Amino acid sequence: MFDNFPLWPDRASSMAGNVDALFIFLVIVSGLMTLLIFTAVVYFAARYRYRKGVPSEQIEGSTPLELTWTIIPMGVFMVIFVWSAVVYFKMRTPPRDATEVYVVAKQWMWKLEHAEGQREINELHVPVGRDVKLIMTSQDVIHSFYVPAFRMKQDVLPGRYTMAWFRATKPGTYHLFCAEYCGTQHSGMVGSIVVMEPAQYEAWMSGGSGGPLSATGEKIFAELGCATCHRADTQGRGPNLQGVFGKPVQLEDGRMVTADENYVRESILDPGSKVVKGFKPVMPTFQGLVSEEQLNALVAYVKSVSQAGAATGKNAAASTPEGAPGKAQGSQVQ
Amino acid sequence: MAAHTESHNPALLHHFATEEQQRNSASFGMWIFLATEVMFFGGLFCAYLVYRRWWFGDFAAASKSIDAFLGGTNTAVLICSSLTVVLAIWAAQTARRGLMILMLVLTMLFGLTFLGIKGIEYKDKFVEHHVPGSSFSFDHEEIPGQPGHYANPHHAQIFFALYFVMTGLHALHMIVGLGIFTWLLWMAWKGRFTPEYHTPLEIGGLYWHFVDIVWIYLFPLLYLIDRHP
Amino acid sequence: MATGNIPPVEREDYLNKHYGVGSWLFTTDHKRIALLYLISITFFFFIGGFFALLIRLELLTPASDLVQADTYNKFFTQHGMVMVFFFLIPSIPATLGNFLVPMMIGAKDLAFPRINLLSWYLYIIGGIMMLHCMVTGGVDTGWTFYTPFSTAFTNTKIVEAGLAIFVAGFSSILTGLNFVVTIHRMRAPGMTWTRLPLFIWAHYATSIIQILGTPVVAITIVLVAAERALHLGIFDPKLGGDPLLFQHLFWFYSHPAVYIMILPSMGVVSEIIACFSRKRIFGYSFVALSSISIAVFGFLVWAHHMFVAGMSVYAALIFSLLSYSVAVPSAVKVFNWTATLYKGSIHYDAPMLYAFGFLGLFTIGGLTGLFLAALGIDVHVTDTYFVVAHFHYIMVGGALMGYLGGMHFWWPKISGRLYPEGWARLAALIVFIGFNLTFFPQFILGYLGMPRRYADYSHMPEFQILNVFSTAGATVLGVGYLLPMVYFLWSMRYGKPASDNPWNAAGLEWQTQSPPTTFNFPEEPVVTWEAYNYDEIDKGHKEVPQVVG
Amino acid sequence: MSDHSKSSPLPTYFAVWGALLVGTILTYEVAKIDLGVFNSAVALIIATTKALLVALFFMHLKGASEKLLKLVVVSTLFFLILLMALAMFDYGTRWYS
Repeated sequence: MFDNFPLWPDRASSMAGNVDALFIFLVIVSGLMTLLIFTAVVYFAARYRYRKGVPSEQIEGSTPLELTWTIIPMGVFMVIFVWSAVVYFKMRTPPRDATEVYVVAKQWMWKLEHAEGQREINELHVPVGRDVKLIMTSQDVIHSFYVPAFRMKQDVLPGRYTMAWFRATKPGTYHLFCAEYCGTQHSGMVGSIVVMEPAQYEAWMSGGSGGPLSATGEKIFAELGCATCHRADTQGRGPNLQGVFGKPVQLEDGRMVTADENYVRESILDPGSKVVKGFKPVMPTFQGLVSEEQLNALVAYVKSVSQAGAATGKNAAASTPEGAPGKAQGSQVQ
Repeated sequence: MAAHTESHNPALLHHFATEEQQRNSASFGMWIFLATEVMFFGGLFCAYLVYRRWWFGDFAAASKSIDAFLGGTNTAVLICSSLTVVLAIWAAQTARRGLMILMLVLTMLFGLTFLGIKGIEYKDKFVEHHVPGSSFSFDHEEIPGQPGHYANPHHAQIFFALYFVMTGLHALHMIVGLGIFTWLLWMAWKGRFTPEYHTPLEIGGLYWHFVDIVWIYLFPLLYLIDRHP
Repeated sequence: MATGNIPPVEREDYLNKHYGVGSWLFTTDHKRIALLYLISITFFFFIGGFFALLIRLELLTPASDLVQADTYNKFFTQHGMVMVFFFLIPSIPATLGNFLVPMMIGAKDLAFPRINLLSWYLYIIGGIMMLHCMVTGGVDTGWTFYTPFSTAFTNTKIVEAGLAIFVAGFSSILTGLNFVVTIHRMRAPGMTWTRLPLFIWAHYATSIIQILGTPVVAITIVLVAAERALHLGIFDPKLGGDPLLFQHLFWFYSHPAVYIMILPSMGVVSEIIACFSRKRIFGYSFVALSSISIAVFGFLVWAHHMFVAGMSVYAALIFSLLSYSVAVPSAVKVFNWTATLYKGSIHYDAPMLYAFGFLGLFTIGGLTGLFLAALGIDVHVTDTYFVVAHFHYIMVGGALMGYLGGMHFWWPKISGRLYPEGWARLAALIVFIGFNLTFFPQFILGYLGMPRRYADYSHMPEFQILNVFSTAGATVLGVGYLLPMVYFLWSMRYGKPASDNPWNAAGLEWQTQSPPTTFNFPEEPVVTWEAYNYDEIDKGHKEVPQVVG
Repeated sequence: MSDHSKSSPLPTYFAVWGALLVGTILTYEVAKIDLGVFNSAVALIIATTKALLVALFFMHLKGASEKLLKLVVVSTLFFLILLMALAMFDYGTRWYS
């Protein structure tokens, strides 16, 4: 699989070609620039080397020349900038209907969970030709999800989600690295991405799982008693979550936010910070009560009730008494 | 100014050509140092700005728990001390040694008053468990203007962390300033300052005024985020 | 071309005026303080170099077999911290700058000689703290201190290392402050701004960064220490903080810090190229202005270190765009140096060889910077060996080449002796070859995807061959760096005495004796000529420069 | 520098002192009125005015014979605002991606 002495990395994603093209362009541009400067230096150094009795000729400078070599590089730089920004925006905009994989990084391993429910450690199986969106967070320090063959890298931060996406184009096994220094076994935080033909992938997927992630999320949703307030009608003390995901939400203080993964996450961990208009800040925090994996499942669940419309929403509500979890803080009177 | 006055004044250092060059160098050096100080506090102001925008309500609630009257009094105290500093320099310029010493003493008294009031404020915060750390607590504090909405203690702790670092650093500058003014007072007592030579007084004054300016910003930013009932 | 006129009799100079340890430790003479700095930064250079060598040895084989991962992590952290804060940042400003800034503008000393001495003591205190920290356990966060790893996870001595850097930072601020005031207030009559040597312009620009950038990293370190001790939450996402804020504050200084390292080198190279091509610098005002614009634009680009860090894409866009603004003045400088060679009368003495080396390596380093500023490529190559190679081309290839070139150029002035020219040329060649062998393979490694700060790459043995090249190069490079130290020391005793102006150079510093007296000039010089008036010098001078083979 | 001027600077000093005290009381009282987002703006405007008064009259920036000191102040503030503005640009646009 790996050659002994490669000089070019594998090109195994839809993005790799874009990055390589830009890279080659830059190599040519800077190669020409280097050649120009080196040739000039070497030629001048040889041609105008010290000879007895031949004095140097004084040239003060030349404004047109200065302007030329200010403006031409500026122009070249702008071309590079625009091109690279276009590539960057492609990298940073996940396609809408991508398959989702939740990634939890911790010192020093990658925990990956498919939306379909398969869990993997330090290994990710994906099919060729399908868009895969990674929803990533870290349990401890900053890590970085790096797959050189996909030309893809994204830091994974604690306390929030960062996103990345790719579409694999070539079956094979590719390196997965942690690229942000994360402590002692940083160099051990490596894994592989296994890209499979769709048929093979289906076979692998059918290898069994505990059901889709959203189902796990639904179970947790019920266990934590969330459904008491977040009811499938307008009578709940909390907003109805159906159809909410991905839509703009107006907050109590007038701000508008999009109900994306990070908003759902923040609303679970720090419910008081962005309360939806028309509701009271009565929801307790779940900080420290749910693990990163459970959070992911909850996010997946909230997403699923938005996508499926009202169909999956009506679950056995009121199964647990309201306000079961929460911060049991004895209020300190001052 | 080609008037060569060297060897007349013992305060003229040998590597300077003229007294004017020496004085200009010293005051310019102080201004550059103050530029450094601006950026030193600037990092903190930047952090403050970021979190104030993120956690505005929590910051407002935390800010309300500080005694703004004490902060306001301290602002007035510092402003008075700035006045006494310029008066001390004026006294030196007009050869009023007694007045100069009086003004320097007053400046230091104002400085000590400031630190004393600051101490009361810190003590209050300590008693209320508002000092960040293991004993920190800020539960059930309502966010101003949002009844029933309580501040997140974690976010309030960030406010208090910034409050203590910023005012603490400011207080440290006050203490250094008092040290400088003790030295200036001693020099003034010894009669070293004349209408022609009082550069240390001027650059010491620049430092003192700068510390005053920092406080002029700290007061509204930390004490008055959201005070209306 | 060095002309070795033996000075008449033993003259009084700054070296022999006073004797004894006390005369050095309590000196306020900028030249003696420069030498104190020279000794101390050389010491730290070899400590940092020692770590570098250990790093390269470990990477010779894929497995982490020489040392454990935690030891390796300390190696690269301490290599970075020592080299950045205790060698590169003080390197040229504190030694050559300290020595030459007053002399070049015709002053007796810096404006604040005692503050100058204080800044050396601060440097030494910081250095001792850093040494103590390394001996008693060390640090393993990388020189970048990223939170929350540094504040909440590592068990190593962050606070002590941070404090060491804090103290050394103030030393750097005071040096910058001293330079700015000196350049504004202490210029000799006739030394107008347009007559200033480019070395001075470069140091002026450097000082701006030291004054305005350093305090920000200082306060950031204070916050890290406070966060670590009290769990304030300022950088901890669990408590409502943002780890990216640390990165913003850190890079606000640490990106411009690169220009603290490279700008003085550019100043040195301008002096050398003018002298050894016997020409005025082509486009003097553009070269001078580009130093200032590098310093100013350098503050606008910091977040290009954070394109994959989770920053807003729009911010990434702005910072990428701004990053090119700093590339333009750098390119302008390179073009102007090249144009200066045109129709010159070029001598190949050792300093000029270093300047050529600088030109080549800085060009490559600068151009690879374009790759990193380009958003789409940066995503792939950031945090890989591509970055490592790039910044070594700038900071070692550029800054260190300039430093060595400057040391050779002004050594006769500093020591009053000539170094052995043949050895010096050999060393320049060895450094150049060793450097490229060490770091060029790392560009390829980086594009292949080898992440930096990996103790162990046994999962990807295909990276070994390039790593072997790199380690081999490092050995050559090590020899290249030892050589100058040996022959400089040798020359202090056995070198031929240098004349006052062995290169027939134009600067004011060459118009006084070698080594200079305590106050530099017998009487205050009056300047009536432009910088780099080599035409007038070569016309007016009786002695024609000779090439010493 | 002010010591070159013939007339006594004392009236100016006391006037500035008075203005600063008034500014302090003003900022304290205004904070009690609900002006919405303008509370912060007003507080900063008053603070900046006070800071300018101190810098111009007490620190003699106004009477400084050369433009150099003003340049130092302006460029320092420029870099300070740069630090805040560019950092805030990231925070302001982060959630739109």
